[in-house]
Amino acid sequence: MPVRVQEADFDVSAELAALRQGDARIGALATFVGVVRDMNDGSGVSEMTLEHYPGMTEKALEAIVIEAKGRWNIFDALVIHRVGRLLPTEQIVFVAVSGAHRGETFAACEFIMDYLKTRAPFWKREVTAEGARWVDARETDDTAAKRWQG
Amino acid sequence: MPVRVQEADFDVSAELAALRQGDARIGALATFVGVVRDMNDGSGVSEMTLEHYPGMTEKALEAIVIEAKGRWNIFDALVIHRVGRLLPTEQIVFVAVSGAHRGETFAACEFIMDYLKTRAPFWKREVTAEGARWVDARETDDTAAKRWQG
Amino acid sequence: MLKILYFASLRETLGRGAESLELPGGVSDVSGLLQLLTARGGEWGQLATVKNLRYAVNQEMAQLDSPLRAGDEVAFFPPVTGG
Amino acid sequence: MLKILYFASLRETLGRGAESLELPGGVSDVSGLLQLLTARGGEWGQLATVKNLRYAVNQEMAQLDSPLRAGDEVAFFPPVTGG
Repeated sequence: MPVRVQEADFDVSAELAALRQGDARIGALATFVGVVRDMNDGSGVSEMTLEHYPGMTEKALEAIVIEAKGRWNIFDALVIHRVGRLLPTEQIVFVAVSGAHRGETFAACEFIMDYLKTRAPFWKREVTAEGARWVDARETDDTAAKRWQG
Repeated sequence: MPVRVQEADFDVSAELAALRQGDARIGALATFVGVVRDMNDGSGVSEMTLEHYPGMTEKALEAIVIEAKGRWNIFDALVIHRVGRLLPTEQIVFVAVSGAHRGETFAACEFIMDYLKTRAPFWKREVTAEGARWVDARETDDTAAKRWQG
Repeated sequence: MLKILYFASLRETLGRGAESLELPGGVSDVSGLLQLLTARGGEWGQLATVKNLRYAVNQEMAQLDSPLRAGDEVAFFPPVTGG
Repeated sequence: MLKILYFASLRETLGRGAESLELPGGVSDVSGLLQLLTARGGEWGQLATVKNLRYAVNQEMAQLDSPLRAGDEVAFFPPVTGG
């Protein structure tokens, strides 16, 4: 399964080993880890809760991975996204892409993150000194996703 | 030290933890791992030896990291490059970039790899069924590096 | 029957995460369902005013004119913010 | 004295990785040193014919007209292929 939604943390080295499965055709692994920051939109963040739409989330992530595989000559991709309560410095999301050459793995990895940010049904609720708030979608994320179109 | 040249293997998770140092401003970690493939230019590769220019290599890598920090709003970067004898599926190189937002970490990570490929004095010697051979520089690497200029 | 789901800030405002509803005769698409729900008044008016409301039908992103049939799963939610 | 280094395929062809050389009077840049070395004949002719020969002076990439002074470390090598 190239896609996992889970409360548990993940270990990057172990996930990379599982993705590679000893495949000696692989020359390049591009990865991304998203992390909880202690600051967002000018307010200190003490914790965060991630809500998702079970079922649709996995479908949306799988569709993104399939689209990436269609666009670039890559071997495989893995997406792990955590849900539930998370504290600053905790890992939120992991994307890893394997391929023969680096250029295609970089592009596919960034594409998957950009599409995940705009197409996968996750919602962040932050706790700040001023209280709890739902995080607003960023226009920059829409702009990043639109780069890959047309 | 953001730059290391070593014979020993590295653990991606441990290196990421060391790079992060618990800094809660970090929201994004883009990384790249280069791996020995068992095939190159149509020939099976059974092993590889990496030669480097001690002293200049570290300076060249440090200069690349400094240039990346000047171009993008990132917090830190780490480059590890192995030398000596390596077998297929072994890790060769690791680049990791930390920042607040993903777009700048992706760009800086790819930039560092592209410049490393054309500016850091490493040379690969492959052992194939037809004998040992020095790997030729790729034109695609020059093209990739030139993207970042002017 | 339709299964209707609400997520995130919308779930909180409406005070529920899910409901089941007999598909009324005049309703044939997402737009019709939205009008029906909005007409409940009170906090339901927010469905008409919330910025960038998103809809999914059977777990696929949908449009206002996406058709609805008995048995469909319809979801309403704000723009996504994961990753 | 100049310290001269050779790497990779060049080191193998020339049969040495390093040498020390008194900087001759007429040599003031990388180009002059290359001519001097090439004039040794035999395998040294390769320094004139190798494709995309690279040079570094004191561990910085250099050009044919980069100046040389006594005490400099000069390196010759093929295009790099790490990563």
